[in-house]
Amino acid sequence: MSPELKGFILLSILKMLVVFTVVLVGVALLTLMERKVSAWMQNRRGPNRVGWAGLLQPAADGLKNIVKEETFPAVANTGLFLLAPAMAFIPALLLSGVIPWAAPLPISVDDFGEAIHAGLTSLYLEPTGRFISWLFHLVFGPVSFHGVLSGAVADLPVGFLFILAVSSLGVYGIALAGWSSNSKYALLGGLRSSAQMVSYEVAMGVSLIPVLLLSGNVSFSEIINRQQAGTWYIFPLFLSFFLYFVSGFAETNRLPFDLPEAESELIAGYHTEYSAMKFSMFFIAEYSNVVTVSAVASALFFGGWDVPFISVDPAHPGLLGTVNLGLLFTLLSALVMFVKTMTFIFVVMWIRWTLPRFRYDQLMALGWKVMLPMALGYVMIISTAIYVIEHGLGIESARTQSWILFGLNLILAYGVFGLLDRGRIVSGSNSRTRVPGPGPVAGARRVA
Amino acid sequence: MLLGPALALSAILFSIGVAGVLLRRNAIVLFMCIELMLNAVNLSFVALAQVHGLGGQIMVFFVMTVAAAEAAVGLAIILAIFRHTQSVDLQNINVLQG
Amino acid sequence: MTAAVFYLLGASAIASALLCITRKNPVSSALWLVSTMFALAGIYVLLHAQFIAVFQVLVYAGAVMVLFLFVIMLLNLGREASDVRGKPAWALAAAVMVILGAQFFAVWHYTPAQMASEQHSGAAVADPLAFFPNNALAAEAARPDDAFGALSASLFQNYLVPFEITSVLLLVAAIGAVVLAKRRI
Amino acid sequence: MPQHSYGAIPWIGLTVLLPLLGFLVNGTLALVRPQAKRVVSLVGTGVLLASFIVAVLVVLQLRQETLIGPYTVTFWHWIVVDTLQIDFAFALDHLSAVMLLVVTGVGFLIHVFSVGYMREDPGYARFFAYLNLFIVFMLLLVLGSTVPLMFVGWEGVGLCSYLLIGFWYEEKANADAGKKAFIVNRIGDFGVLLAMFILWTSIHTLNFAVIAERAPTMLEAGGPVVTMVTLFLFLGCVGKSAQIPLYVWLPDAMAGPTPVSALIHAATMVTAGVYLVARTNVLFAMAPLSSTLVAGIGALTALFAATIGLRQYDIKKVLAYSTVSQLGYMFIGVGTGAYVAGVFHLVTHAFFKALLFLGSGSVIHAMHQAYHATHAHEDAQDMRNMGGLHRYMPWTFALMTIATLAIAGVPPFSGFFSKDEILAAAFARGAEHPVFYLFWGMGLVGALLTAYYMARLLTMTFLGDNRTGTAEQEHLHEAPWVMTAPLVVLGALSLAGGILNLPAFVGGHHALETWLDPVFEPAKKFSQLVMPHGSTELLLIGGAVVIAVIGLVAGIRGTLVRPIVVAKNAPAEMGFARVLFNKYYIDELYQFLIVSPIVGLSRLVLWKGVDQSVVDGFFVNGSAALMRGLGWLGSRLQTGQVGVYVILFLVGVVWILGSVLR
Repeated sequence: MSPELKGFILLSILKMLVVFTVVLVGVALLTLMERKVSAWMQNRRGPNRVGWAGLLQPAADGLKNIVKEETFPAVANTGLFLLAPAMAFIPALLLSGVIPWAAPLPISVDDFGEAIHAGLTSLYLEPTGRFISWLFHLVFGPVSFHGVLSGAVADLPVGFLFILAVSSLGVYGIALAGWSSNSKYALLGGLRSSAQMVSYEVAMGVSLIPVLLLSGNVSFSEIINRQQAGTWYIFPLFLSFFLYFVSGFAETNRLPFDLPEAESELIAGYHTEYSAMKFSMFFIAEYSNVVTVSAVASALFFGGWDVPFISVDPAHPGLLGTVNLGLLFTLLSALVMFVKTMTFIFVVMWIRWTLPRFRYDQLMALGWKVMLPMALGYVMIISTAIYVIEHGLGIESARTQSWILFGLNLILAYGVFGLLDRGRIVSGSNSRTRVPGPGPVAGARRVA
Repeated sequence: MLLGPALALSAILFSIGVAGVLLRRNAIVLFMCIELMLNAVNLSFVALAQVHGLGGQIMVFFVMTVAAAEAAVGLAIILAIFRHTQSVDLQNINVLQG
Repeated sequence: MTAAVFYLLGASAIASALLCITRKNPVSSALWLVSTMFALAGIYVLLHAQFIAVFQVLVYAGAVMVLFLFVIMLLNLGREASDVRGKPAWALAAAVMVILGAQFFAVWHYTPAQMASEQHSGAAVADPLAFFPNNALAAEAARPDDAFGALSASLFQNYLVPFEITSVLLLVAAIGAVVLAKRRI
Repeated sequence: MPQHSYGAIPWIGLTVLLPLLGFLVNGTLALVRPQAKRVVSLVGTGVLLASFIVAVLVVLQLRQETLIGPYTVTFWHWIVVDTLQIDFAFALDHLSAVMLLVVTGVGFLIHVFSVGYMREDPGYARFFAYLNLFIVFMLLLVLGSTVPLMFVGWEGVGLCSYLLIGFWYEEKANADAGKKAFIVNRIGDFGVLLAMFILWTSIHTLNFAVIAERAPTMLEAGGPVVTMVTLFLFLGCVGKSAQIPLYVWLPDAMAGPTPVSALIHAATMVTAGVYLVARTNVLFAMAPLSSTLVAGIGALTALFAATIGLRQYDIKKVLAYSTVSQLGYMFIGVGTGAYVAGVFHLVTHAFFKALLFLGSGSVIHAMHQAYHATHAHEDAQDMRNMGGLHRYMPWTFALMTIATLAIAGVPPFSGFFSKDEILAAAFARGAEHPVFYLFWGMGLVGALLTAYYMARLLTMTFLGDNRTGTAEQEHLHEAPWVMTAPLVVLGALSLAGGILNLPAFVGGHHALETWLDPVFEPAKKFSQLVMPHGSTELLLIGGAVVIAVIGLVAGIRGTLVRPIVVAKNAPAEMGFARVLFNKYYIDELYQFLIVSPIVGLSRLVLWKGVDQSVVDGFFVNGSAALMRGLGWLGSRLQTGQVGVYVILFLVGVVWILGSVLR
């Protein structure tokens, strides 16, 4: 095993540790955030007993879940019942491994032991540094790395297709949980979730095709580079983002699409029979999926770790200047990515506490009769537009192309939202009472 | 490269699929065994694509499409049959007897 | 190392497939089949077909098998007696497996070198890869960064008509499935 | 070098396009608004007039051109297969120019006549659509530069003929007559096709001009190939021009409206055969055997049809047999090598026969109206019901008299010159082949009979006492001017048509012959015809005139002396007259010899024997029975158990794989 490969593996392990730790801790904190946000929206205070402003509440919850008794339904299929939470949990966490959380970092280290020694020496930890360096050599031998370290744990060439593929596996956990519990409510939840997720997966996949068309690639790093050179894809592909985000709600079983759980109808749907840590694994999976959806949305449509107005590519200078890749910039970009992701997570929660739940047939009708045709039509329009812009008008500049497409999107968005809304939301929910007309009959027709 | 082992694996998986078809009476499991066989064939396509070019991989796409179509229609048929006989056991499905 | 991973995945695939056909519970069977498919997806990566691997997971594991599972759950199967046939069927299955396996192993002897030399009228060929005409494309496919481009170019140029026909097939299947499932036949 | 402009010649396509336009308009009207008769009349006759004007302009331009050989106007490449390239092109030479004028001119007059004649008919628009379409095809036939294009016209006129014969298709007899014409013509078309194939394989061209160029060098004069080609071509002519033995359809074709008889079955379509022989004159000149056969068939037909004409009572039937007979004369002409004489007779015949038909049409019109007024159901075409009509229809009588004198060959009417020239040519050819003296003699007898039956027709119709009936007499009157005017024009042409080709002894200089000379020049290399001169010529002419006069006088006297009984009371004919009245029982003979055996064969052998017992019994039912048996065996395998099928399937797979792998 060459030192280079060893260095790659070592750094990947490091990245894994960092990412999974951060994600898991973050997910724990998200439960708190959810409760705080909901409290804020309902004019309450939220958890504030454990720790400062309730910051230790997640730890307390976790402790409780670990020490609680595990219950088993009497005639449950034991093996599958145990397998289900894991099958929900694993794909959810797997996804965080391919998302670029920060700008790539150029590293040139010949000997990691020496590097650690040097680093610790600079902190006046001379004996400790020497010991660690010696230990390192003893365990790994010579370890080196030269090149650009990706901001993702694994920068796959298949990019967001991997996200689509693995996120579609989350349904197994839910479906199996529902089936193996041998409970009516759980089974209904499981059935609902498998139908719902398979349905919305289609719309989600199709809604991401315009991104592929515009970037000409599926790998995250390439898509982010394109967005740096041009504009964030939210502008030229606004409707695509909209479709993706709505499908994302359905994929993560969040309100307004949380039919598989649906407390008021199915008690808690597929995880009715689960308790203790297995229950909390479903929870972690769900929040982890929310994080993934938000992160993918920011990576594909909001430039990922791209710091606005600052460019790393001298060929495409940013408004505020051009910087070199480096540790500082990587940290900055990680912060930017974090902010973007958190914004979307907040939006997800915001919507949860704003919109009511769909009825099941409405949900399926929306998925198959609205989202999918819209996504397909959008793919056709965008591909035609790109072809016309590139070959018909002969415009090469990515920025100009984007702004032309943005104009097109504005027109389309106006049409789509006008169609979907039919004078209910955008024009104000109380507009129907203000309809001028001869009498209640005309008003009723307008509502229908 | 791994062409030989991949083809061998494909052969074994295919045989297992065939054995499954012989062994089971449940129509849905039968379908799954057929999917297994299709997967085995896909494996040989991918393995040979290393030598013969991308045509093999393209063929896998088509096989997947056909498999998806087959699964959709097949399962719909099974649903329809189940409504009739309240069973998916092949022994109960013999109205085609000559 | 690649070989080691391959044999590991291969063994897992075979084991899963065997379990798939022998588990009496249809849900277990389906899950073991999913496991087989995962192993195959891993093998596809080893065979330089990352995209096939992704689509294997996306289409087979993510859609087709979910559909199977859905139907099994919808019909609430697997709660009654086993559907595995009796001893004669086992014997027959074993016999067929052995015979078919033997026959396929005979095919396995067709290594690239042998195929190349057969096409080249008997003369031994040093590098079979140099012989096959589509070798350039194969090399292209092996390069991970442009695999997608080469594959799509091939799909949308050389295989455009089959591609379109497949799309029609899918449409027909979708309509057929809806009609079949909807009406009382 | 300034570009030579050909004046009106490139517009020749208009002559076809305009009637086509008329057909489309009238056809549409026939489907959409059949009652719009005024528009139909204007369009139907207008396009013909325009076409005629264009034709006149074209021919005037042709007079000024000096180039020998056809002027070809190519529109598009029609059939292109390997070396076979056939253009959709019109070829204008002096021969087709003559035909062009005759078709459009006489066609126009007959169209005008039809406006009056068909006025009351519910199928008015349809009739004019068909007539226009006929003109289109006739012009294609005349102008087509290649044999296939000519054949399109050839078939097209056949189609129009069929449509128009069966115009009143509600009566089965009319529809049957149409079918008869169509089927009999198929026999001849088969000959034209074969001739075309042989031409292509032997001289690799189907263009008339190129044929005339290549045939003398590439084919052996008098050889088997050229003889075969000409015989097959002549088979087509026999069918189209109603010669023995395929003449039977033409008398039946009188079932159509009278203008149709005048246009298609007297003036234009039936002369297509003569035109074809004249067009391929080189080939016929190279095949003396065929030429002799042409002349012989012509002579036989001329005499044979004339005898039948003696004892017919239907006015149109008489004219029909007369047409067959006159066509025979034309074939004597072209068969003898006197192509100009044949074409000349074609032209004059077009004039006077059209006049005769239209005059008879006028008579029938009057008779029909008279019977219609009194609600009588008598035959309006039977001459025994007429008589003394000259009192009621003086114009028609006068014009019919002119036409009769013309067809009888009395100088100075047009028929005299043309018929005389043909007979003189036959006589001249007799010096080479004595058999032509026989043809000449038959022609002479035919001329006598012609004069006789025409005089009989005239007498029975217009002279003597009227036999129509007392109530009907007051309804008999002259036709409206729209019908009489074309008669007057045609009468003038019949009277003066002779000046087209005035012979030297009356001071003419053979204008038509000079005009047509470029077309028939190549043929002269193979058969030079020395026309009689001086006293021989005068003697021949004198004899012909005497015969014509004898025939006329005998005809008038013979008809007047005997009382004529009205058709419904008429006794059956006796003796040889009965044979003639029944047209020598030729139709019955055909029925007995050809139709019945074919029907019997089809019914007994092909239908009952082959189809019912072999095909149905053995193959169809037998295979069904076999399959049922096999199916019964196979259905034993159908257990309905998928497992069994899978096992069988696998056995097959293992077997096949094993056999492939060894």
